[in-house]
Order: sequence, then structure tokens, then C-alpha cells
Amino acid sequence: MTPPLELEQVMLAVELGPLRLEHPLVDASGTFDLLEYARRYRGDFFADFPYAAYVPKTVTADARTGNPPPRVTETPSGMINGIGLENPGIDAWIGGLSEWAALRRPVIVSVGGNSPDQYAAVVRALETHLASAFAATVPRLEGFELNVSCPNVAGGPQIGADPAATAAVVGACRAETTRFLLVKLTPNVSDVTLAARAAVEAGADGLSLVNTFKAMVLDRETLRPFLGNRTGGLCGPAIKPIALRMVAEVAQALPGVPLVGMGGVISGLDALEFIACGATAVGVGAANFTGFEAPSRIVAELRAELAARGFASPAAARGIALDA
Amino acid sequence: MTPPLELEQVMLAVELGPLRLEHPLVDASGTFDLLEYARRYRGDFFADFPYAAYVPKTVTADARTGNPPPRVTETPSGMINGIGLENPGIDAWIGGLSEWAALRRPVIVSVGGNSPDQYAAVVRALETHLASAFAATVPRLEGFELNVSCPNVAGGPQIGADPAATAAVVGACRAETTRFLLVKLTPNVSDVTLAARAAVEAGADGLSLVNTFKAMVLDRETLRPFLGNRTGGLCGPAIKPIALRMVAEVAQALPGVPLVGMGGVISGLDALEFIACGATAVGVGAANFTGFEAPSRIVAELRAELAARGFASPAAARGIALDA
Amino acid sequence: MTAKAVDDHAHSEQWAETSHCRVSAVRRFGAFTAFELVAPRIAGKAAPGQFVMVTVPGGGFLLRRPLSMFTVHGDRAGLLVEARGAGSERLAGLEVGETVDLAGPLGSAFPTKGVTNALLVGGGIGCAPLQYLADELVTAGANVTAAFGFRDFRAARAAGAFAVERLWVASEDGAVGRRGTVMDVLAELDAPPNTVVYACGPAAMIGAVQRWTLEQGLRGYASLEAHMACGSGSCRGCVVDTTRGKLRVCSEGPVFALDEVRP
Amino acid sequence: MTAKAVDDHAHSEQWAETSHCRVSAVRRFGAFTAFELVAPRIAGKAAPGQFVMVTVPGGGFLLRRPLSMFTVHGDRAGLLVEARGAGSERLAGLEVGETVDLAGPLGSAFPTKGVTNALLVGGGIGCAPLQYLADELVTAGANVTAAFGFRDFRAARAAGAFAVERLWVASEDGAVGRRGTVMDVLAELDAPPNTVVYACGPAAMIGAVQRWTLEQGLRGYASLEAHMACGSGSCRGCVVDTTRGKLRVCSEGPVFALDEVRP
Ligand SMILES: Cc1cc2nc3c(=O)[nH]c(=O)nc-3n(C[C@H](O)[C@H](O)[C@H](O)COP(=O)(O)OP(=O)(O)OC[C@H]3O[C@@H](n4cnc5c(N)ncnc54)[C@H](O)[C@@H]3O)c2cc1C
Ligand SMILES: Cc1cc2nc3c(=O)[nH]c(=O)nc-3n(C[C@H](O)[C@H](O)[C@H](O)COP(=O)(O)OP(=O)(O)OC[C@H]3O[C@@H](n4cnc5c(N)ncnc54)[C@H](O)[C@@H]3O)c2cc1C
Ligand SMILES: Cc1cc2nc3c(=O)[nH]c(=O)nc-3n(C[C@H](O)[C@H](O)[C@H](O)COP(=O)(O)O)c2cc1C
Ligand SMILES: Cc1cc2nc3c(=O)[nH]c(=O)nc-3n(C[C@H](O)[C@H](O)[C@H](O)COP(=O)(O)O)c2cc1C
Ligand code: FES
Ligand code: FES
Repeated sequence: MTPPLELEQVMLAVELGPLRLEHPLVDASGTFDLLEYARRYRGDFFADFPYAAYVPKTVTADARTGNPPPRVTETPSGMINGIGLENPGIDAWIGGLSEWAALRRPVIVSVGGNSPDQYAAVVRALETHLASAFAATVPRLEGFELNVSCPNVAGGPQIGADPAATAAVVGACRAETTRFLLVKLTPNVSDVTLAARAAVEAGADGLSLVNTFKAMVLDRETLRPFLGNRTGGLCGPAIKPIALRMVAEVAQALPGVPLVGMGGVISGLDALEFIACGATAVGVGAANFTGFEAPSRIVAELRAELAARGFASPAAARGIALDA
Repeated sequence: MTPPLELEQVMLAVELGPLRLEHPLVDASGTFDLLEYARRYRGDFFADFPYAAYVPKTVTADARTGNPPPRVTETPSGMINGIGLENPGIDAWIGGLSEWAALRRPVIVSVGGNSPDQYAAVVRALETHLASAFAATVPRLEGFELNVSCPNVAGGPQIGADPAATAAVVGACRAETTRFLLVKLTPNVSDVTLAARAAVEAGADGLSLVNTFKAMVLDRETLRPFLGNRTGGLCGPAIKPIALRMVAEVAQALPGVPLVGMGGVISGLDALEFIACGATAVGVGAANFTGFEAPSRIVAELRAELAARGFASPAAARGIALDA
Repeated sequence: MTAKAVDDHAHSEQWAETSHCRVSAVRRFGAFTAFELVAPRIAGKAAPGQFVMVTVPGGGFLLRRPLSMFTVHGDRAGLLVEARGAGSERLAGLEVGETVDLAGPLGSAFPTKGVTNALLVGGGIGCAPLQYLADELVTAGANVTAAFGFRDFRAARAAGAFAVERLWVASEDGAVGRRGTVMDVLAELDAPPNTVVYACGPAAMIGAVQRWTLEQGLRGYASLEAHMACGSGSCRGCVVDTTRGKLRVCSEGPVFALDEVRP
Repeated sequence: MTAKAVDDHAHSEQWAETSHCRVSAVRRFGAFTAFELVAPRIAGKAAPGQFVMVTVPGGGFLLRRPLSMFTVHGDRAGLLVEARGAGSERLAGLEVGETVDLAGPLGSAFPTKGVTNALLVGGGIGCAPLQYLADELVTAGANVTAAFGFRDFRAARAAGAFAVERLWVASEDGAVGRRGTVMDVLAELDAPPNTVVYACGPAAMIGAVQRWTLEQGLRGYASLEAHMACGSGSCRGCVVDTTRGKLRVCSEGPVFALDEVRP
């Protein structure tokens, strides 16, 4: 084995398509709210932001109140959520942008909807705003993540389970923006490479995976579905082995396409595993709920894990778990 | 809430299609070997057999040596296996039947293969043997479980992910037997009701679900795939919320079809949850690895959980988690 | 090969509200356990009604558990835990000398300014935040009356953890105090017209207290429970219905005006 | 509402090989911990080379861990654990008075009948079963020589746990005993022609011992490791390649004839 390196010998920076990230870790949409963290931080959170890019909670064209409570609970080595894409709608969302314009990191806007039109409307609204807004009043919105994989919204199967429907959403959004365009895939499929390929062929620049697994938890006493929405999305360490397998499959099927891998990352070693399976960046979701310091801890651990194995950079480890 | 009952007031017997089971619990194929348990038991294991029916490891027409080691390891609240359907082939398997002919419980033979012919060959071989063998030399083979969902065998996607391919396997086997015919579904699909419906329309009498989730674990040191087969099947408590959701979906889509629910059952409450989601019988897999006494413990706990909630039988609780 | 242990403290330093705390005292009352923890940063900032997110030790638990501030004495934060599920059972088993991770104080506090007459209404483990509230109100010179209701003799053992001078207890099986619910206690009380009501307990109790308060022409506050993931406003997991729409218990609550909640 | 606790013992009674055992003594040697457990049923049945499946306490672990029988004294079973992953770390932290669930003794034993000269070759934690084997052989009147190899000074601390009269130790960094591997020790030994070799350790070591034994015209046995789920023949998770095809380490092994293994 390669001899270990000193921590300082490891350079964590990665390039995610056109985005230069200081390190591979980003927050997973819906699990990390910049402003709430900033309220609790002693220093300047906008400057010390622990993730390399900020992915806010999914925003939709219309305002949504989300699902009835309860919305979350713990499961063995995981958790389930049925938030239901609660968000203020794109207009109010744009109205709030100036509050966090001081963030110095790139932002990847997570976009949701029920039809290609709805997705495109969000992208268009943002592009329109960006075209006219003063730079100092908006954060660095440098990319989009099309969330075609939320298992918690009503109305038929997920778009992401249908490659053609996925392509239609991507196509509609591609027509509205030249910015970096990610598509967030659902794991609730037989073959994740089908939607992955469809998304890329329709113009996506990269892929994020995985979103949550559709699941159900029962109330211990009544044996009725526990969540207000009956079903929800499972995430956390429980699902990591499935997520790793899917990231590896997509990396193998679509070499060269930038991937944001996620699902159950709670340590630097977990993050490194996603990189070994071909991810360029790694998303952290449920781990944000384990402590405010989780993001910076995971970044520090990733550096240590790379150093211990003699990898001078994430790129040096990328894909080494894949078939030769 | 219903007032609690005394333990003795609970009658655990259920009818799984034509099979009368003393209680709802059966072993999940591949996780429990009758003869190995009998070797370690003080009394007469054939008489005291803890499960209501015995489902042996999947047998195929040809002998298979399985996958290279390592084949198992633990994951957060779960485990992964890549055994690869190691088995002696149907002829040798039939040769060993007399060794355990004294088992008093019904047996459901798990059948594997790569094509409808291979499945049918196993069923035919058994039917032929049963037609001529002395009753005292064979166990009570009363049903079949067609395993179309093993994620650990080479050769393209799983049969169970394709409703038409599933129907073809079922049709071929239905032509060979009038015994109780279960089909074991894979969870690696977008919509589990499609293969479920296809199986029933092709002649299946009932359905078992779920088999394992295709997953990958990396070696901590080398970051290469840990299992000899690279990928394997994830099971255990980690996956229970997904399995429950799928059982509920199938129960809702195909009311009246007998279901064997499984995935992560390690306690009587877990078993009761599958019953609440519509299962008639419940399979226990990985929990067998937690201790020799696990099966009888789970049966006793199920009785206690039913009693505590005032259910006089599993049937009284069946399906109560489903939409009205 | 494992990466060098990364010092968590290095990363938590900048979080005003996180603390690695030693258990300094434990008292047990049946299924209830009262702890004191050495938590200067949290004790120094807290106000009654706020809560902390507590990491369940042992490694088997992903989410932290929300627990109300039960007492504050100097640099000690007190918590009262009822063993209900696996996580709270593990927490209830903590011994002196063990350490736990807390984040807090989080959420909104009970407004106490200018209150002269206070009526504290608690149900079951919902009584927990009312001890701290009583202590602060008494220090501020208010008249404090408390009415606590418990289900049965098991639950009523929690009463032993409380030190409130004018405390009326009811239990549904009559094991402790008056037989009946806390509403039966309220029915017999004479609340002066400027009384402020503070309620914490099961939804049904909050609803009954809300109606009673309205009838009496009083005003008050309720502290609500919700299942939480982040406990700090990020995930929108803990919303409850209010007259102002869906609000987050962890950040807009847990204390709400009694007339805006919809229990 | 929880179901009445079901007594595990009621269900384990019929299993000759299951035991709920109290830790009666603990000795620590760096990352290695030697335990004694009160385990009359297991101690009464065991033979050197066999192993037990140990439940990792705490609830966060699904699978049991296979550990070799390290010693047997009366009704006490001794185990030697190296903290490597999360499970063995928890096991290594066990304290006197805690209880653990064991199932065993499982697997095949080292044949010892009629052996007059024995050479025990161990590498790292693979030395664990060789103490018990040495004890039995000495009792039976055999001449026992042992050669143990360790990676570095950390691993060599395990040597402190052993009590074998004629013990040669090698460590790759020279921290303890001879600098080099256990093969360097063997090269200097004079093994009588009727010597039986017993090997347990990493695959590379087993392979080297296999070649050496063949060269010397000796015969012997190897104890192998494999990742296990059931530990008792049910799952076919622990197979290794042998000249007899794929065999299960847990039930056909862990002890195999040295000339049939393919390390
Ligand atoms: C603001 C607030 C203050 C609280 N204060 C206290 C207190 O002082 N003392 C106390 O004993 N309990 C208090 N609770 C409830 C306490 O958080 C839960 O009882 C505890 O989390 C149960 O955890 P468990 O692991 O035992 O239960 P499990 O059912 O195993 O937990 C599974 C999940 O459900 C959540 N959960 C379970 N029950 C509740 C509940 N009633 N409310 C919210 N989440 C729940 C857990 O946090 C966990 O995420 C409070 C809850 C809230 C929201
Ligand atoms: C027959 C036999 C006898 C053994 N005797 C001893 C002994 O006396 N003392 C001792 O310290 N260790 C012994 N081991 C190895 C021991 O079982 C593992 O080191 C231990 O299981 C590691 O568990 P973990 O949770 O720390 O590792 P993790 O890597 O966290 O465990 C994950 C999974 O991998 C399995 N596993 C990990 N490493 C090994 C390994 N080297 N061999 C087999 N399974 C592994 C674990 O059992 C578990 O299922 C023996 C193994 C076998 C097969
Ligand atoms: C409470 C919660 C809310 C989430 N909301 C969103 C969302 O709005 N948009 C989205 O794309 N994914 C959402 N997710 C999914 C995560 O971004 C992530 O894909 C998933 O949780 C897997 O990662 P993890 O195991 O690290 O949590 C949410 C997850 C959780 C737990
Ligand atoms: C070691 C192992 C071997 C298995 N072998 C088979 C098999 O041969 N046939 C089959 O249908 N399922 C097999 N399975 C899947 C189980 O029968 C079951 O569907 C799955 O493990 C989910 O249940 P659990 O979470 O209770 O383990 C195997 C599972 C394990 C862990
Ligand atoms: S628990 Fe996350 S917003 Fe309240
Ligand atoms: S571990 Fe299951 S057969 Fe050996």
C-alpha cells in the first residue's frame, strides 16, 4: 500500500463540472438551512461556511405547505421523512435572496415540480432575476439540481422513475439556462442508469444520487402508518450500501459525467467511499442532524482518511472501487 | 384501544392459502438450515421445529458452487451477502430428502434458475420424485417459492424486475404442479405491484417479499469492493421500512392474495408490523444469525404483542395499516 | 487503518450552543430520571421553556432527542427523562460521570415579564419544563400555582422530582393526589383575572386548557411537542398547525401563545 | 406499550451450546484484551481450535463475532480479543461483571491424539487458539514448541497474554523477540520428524507454513478465518477454497489439514 501522507499534503479541492469546490462536501438538499446555522454560529458563518457549495431545500414554482405531521422519525441506523417539499414558492424565495447574498460559496439551486413546465418556470424566474439583480444582492447561484426524485409528493409515480419524463424535465430546463445543470436521481428503480443516461442525453451536465427510498414506518401502539403522509423517504447509514452500488453503476455507465454521491454519509470514510465509487462531490444529509459541527468534522475526517491511504487528493481516489 | 388479552387467549394459527400454519413465522430461504440446527439441539428438533413451515435454501436444476469469498459482512443495522445460490443441484437435493423426512411441518421449496425451463425442471423433478417415493422418505413438500429475485447471480438483470419474464417463469412452473405456488419478488424495482400482478395472473397462488436489495460494501483499507462478487444483497433491520411499504402496496393492489412478508424482522413487533401491512405469514432471515433461540423468541414475542393490543389472532391485525 | 481521531471539540468550539457535558447527579423516580449536567454554556444562556437536543450515547442512534430544560442551578443544567422508547431508555440509564453531547438552549421561551399570578398546568412528562419556569417566576416575585396530572401510579412517580410550593396533583387512578385529570383540579381553582396560564402536556390536555383559559377570560402559553430531526429550524420536520399556519416547534416554538395553537 | 419482556433463557435452554456469561476477569495488553467468562456449558464441551459466536452488547450490532477459545480453566472460558473494527472494540471494552451471550463451542478442533512433538505457529491475533491447544498438549504429555510472529510493537503486546513454556517470538520491527517473521524463527528450529505443525494466522503466513511443512516432510493443521454470518453451517457465508472444494470455515473448519487448504 501507498505510504501515508501528512494532513497538509492532501489538497481537497475538486472540480465539479465548471464549479471549483474547495473540497468535495456539499449539503444534501432539505437537510441544512444556511440562515438557521448562521443564527447559532459565533463567527461569520457566511465566510466560514463548512460545505464547499450550498444546496438549499428544493424550491417549486408554487408555494407548498407540505405534508401533515408527524413528518420525521428514526429507524434502525436511519430516518424517514415526509416533509413534502414545503417551501415558499420561487417568488418569495427570490425575495429572500438578499438575506444571504454574503455567502462566498457557490450555490446549487434545488428545483422541484410536477411537470416540465413547473421546473422550467423556476429556472426561468431565477435566470430572469439574475439577469437584472445587482450582484451584491444575490448569492453566487452557479448551478441547478433538478429534484425529480422526491418520494413525498402526491400525484403518480416519481418523474425520476421514468427516463422519458426525466428527459422532458431536463430538456425544458436546459432551454432556460446555460448554468451547471445537475439532475437528482431516485433510487426507487430497477436500473438507475436508465434515467441517468436519459438525463445526460437531454442536456444535464451532471447527476446527483441518491434521493431517499420510499418507505413506511408504523406507529408502535396503533400499528397505523406513523407519518402524516403514510409513506416517506428513508435515508441515513442504513441505505449507504445501496447508494454506493448505484453511484458505482452510474459512474461505470457514464464515465466522465460529474457525480454528486450521497446516502448515509456520516463520516469522512463514508465520503471517501462515494469518491472511490466515482463521485466527484459528496452530499451530506441526515448527518447534519447529529450535531452542528458535523459538516466540518466530516471534511476534516475526509482529509485524514485520504492522508492515511496516501492519496494526495480526492481525484487520486476517485473511481478506484470500479471495475478495471 | 382494545383491552389487552392474556397470552393464552391468542390463537396464532393462520392459513396461508391451503397451508395451515401453527403460527405466522417461517424462515427466509437461505438463512436457516434444518439439519445444522438439529445437530445443535438437545431435544427432537424435527418435532420442536420453531417455524410454522420450513423454507430451505434455494435449489437450482444444476449444482452451483456460488460466489468467491468473502460472502458476508455487517452493515449499519444490516448485513450484505453474496452467496450466489450455492447448492448441490436438484438431483443431489432430492437424494438428501430422506434425512429430514421426519420433519412434521410443511415445507415450501425455494426454486431458482436463469430461465423458465430451469425453474420448471426443478419443479418437475420434485413432482416426479413425490409421485413415486414412499411417504416416509420425504418431508411434507407442500409448496414452492419461485425465487426470481436473487441479486447475486450473474447474467443480466433479475427476472423479477421484468413482469413478463416473471410471468414466463410462473407459467412454466404452474404447468408442472398443482401445489401451493409462491413467487418471491425483488425490491429492486420502481413499482413492486407490476411483477406481483404478473405473477398472480400467470398462476401464482401467493407472493413472498422482499428479497435483498442489491448493494455494495467497500473494504475499509483498500476501498475496493469487499465481497468476492463485488455486489451483494442487503437485508436486516435497515431495510424494514422499505419492505413494509412494499408489502402494503402489494396487499392494497392485490387484496386476497396470500403474502409472506419479510425484511428485517428481528422481533415479534416487527412480525406484527408485516401482518398489519397485509402479510399472512412472515419470513425471518438475518435474525437467525443473532442466536439459535431467535425463532422461538420471535414467535413468543409475536404472541405477547398481539395480546398487549387485544388481538385474538394474527388475522385480527392483518391489514390494519392499510388505507381504508 | 483508521483515520486519526478528529477532535470533535475543535469543530464545536464555534457553536455557542453545543456542549460536552458530564453527568454530575442522577435521581430516579420509576421510569423517570432527573439528571444534572455540568453545562456552563447552556445553563448560562437558557430560559424556561427552551430545550436541548441530546445525543443518545452508544452509537446506535442517528437522531438526537429533544429534552426540555428542567432546572438550571449555576452552571448545572437539569433534565428529566421518561424512558419510553429505546433512545430515552438509554438516556434514562446514564450514570454519574458519563458524558453526553447537548446542543442548546434551543427554541422559544415562556414569556414571564410582568407576570404576577401564574398557573402552571402540566400533564405527564410535559411537566418537565414547568419546574424551571416555576423557579424563575418565584425568583421574580410572582405567585405560582401548579396543577400536574398523571395517568397512573407509575407516571405519578415523576411528581417526586418536582419542588413547587403550591402544587396540586391529580392522577386518573387516584394513586397520587386527587382522582381525575388536571382539568378537575383547574375546575376547583380560583384564578385571579390577571393570571397567566402556562401549559405543557399531551395534545388533548392542551386543548382542554385552551378552552378553559378562554372561558375564564385568561391568557396563556403552551409548549408543544413534535417529532424532530434537526431541532434547529433546518429540516421542517417538526411543524404543527397554528392560526399562523404551519410553524416549526423547534424554532418558532416550542412555546406558542395558547390561543394560536390547534392541538 | 411494549410486549412483556420475553425471557431469552426460556428459549435458549434447549440449546446445548448457548450461554449467557458473566465476565469474571479482564486483562489488557494494548489493543488486546483477555477475558475470562463463567461459561460452564461451553467450557465443559470445548476442545482446542473451536470457537464461539459472541453477541456484541449494546444493541447496535446485528451479527455475532467469531472468537477462538483462548483458554479453558474449570468452568471458565477465556477469550482474547483484538480491537479492530467497531464490534471488537466494544468487546474489548467489556468490564468484569458485564454479561455476554455466547454460542458454542462451534467448529472443528485441532486433532491432538498421539502427538508427541508439536510445533505451534501463530501470527498476530491468530495466536489466540494456540494457548488452549498448548495447554491441552502439555497436559497430554507432548513436547510443545511455539513460534509467534507479530507485525510491530503494538501487536507484540499480545504476547504478554500467553503462557507457553518454549515460546519463540518474532516481530517485523524487532520490538519483541527476533526481528523478522515467524518463518525466520522456523528456519532456525530443529523439528523432529514426527512433529505435528499447528498454524493459525494471516493467509500469507498459512501459505508459507504450508510450504515449509511440506519441505520438512511434516504434517499439520491450519485454522482459518472467514467472515461469518450464522457461524453454524446455515448460510454458506464462510466458505474457503480447499482441495475438497468450497468448505465452510464455521462447520467443516475452522481447523483443516494443512495440505488441503489453499491460502
Ligand atoms: C420540545 C420537546 C421537549 C421535550 N422534553 C422532554 C423532556 O423534558 N423529557 C422527556 O422525557 N421527553 C421530552 N420530550 C419527548 C422526547 O423527546 C421523546 O420522548 C424522546 O425523544 C423519545 O425518544 P425514544 O428514543 O425513547 O423514542 P422512540 O420512539 O424510540 O424514538 C424514535 C424517534 O421519535 C422521536 N420521538 C419519540 N417520541 C417523541 C415525542 N413524544 N416527542 C417528540 N419526539 C419523539 C424520537 O426523538 C426519535 O427521533 C420532548 C419533546 C419535545 C419536542
Ligand atoms: C474462527 C474464527 C476465530 C476467530 N478468533 C478470533 C479471536 O480469538 N480473537 C479475535 O480478536 N478475533 C478473532 N477472529 C476474528 C474476529 O472475528 C474479527 O476480528 C472480528 O469479528 C472483527 O469484528 P469487528 O466488529 O471489530 O470488525 P468489523 O470489520 O467492524 O466487522 C464487520 C463484520 O466483519 C466480520 N469480520 C471482521 N474482521 C473479520 C475477520 N478478520 N475474520 C472474520 N470476520 C471478520 C465481523 O465479524 C463482522 O461481521 C476470529 C475469526 C474467525 C473466523
Ligand atoms: C428531512 C429531509 C428533507 C429532505 N428534503 C429534500 C429536498 O427538499 N430535496 C431533495 O432533493 N432531497 C431532499 N432530501 C433528501 C436528501 O437531500 C438526500 O438525498 C437523502 O437524505 C440521502 O442522504 P442522507 O442519507 O445523507 O440523508 C431530504 C432528506 C431529509 C432527511
Ligand atoms: C445469507 C443469506 C442467504 C440468502 N439466500 C437466499 C436464497 O437462497 N434464496 C432466497 O430466496 N433468498 C435468500 N436470501 C434472502 C432472504 O431469504 C430474505 O429474503 C432477505 O434476507 C430479507 O429478510 P431479512 O431482512 O429478515 O434477512 C438470503 C439472505 C441471506 C442473508
Ligand atoms: S426539527 Fe428540523 S425544523 Fe424543527
Ligand atoms: S457462517 Fe454461516 S455457514 Fe459458516
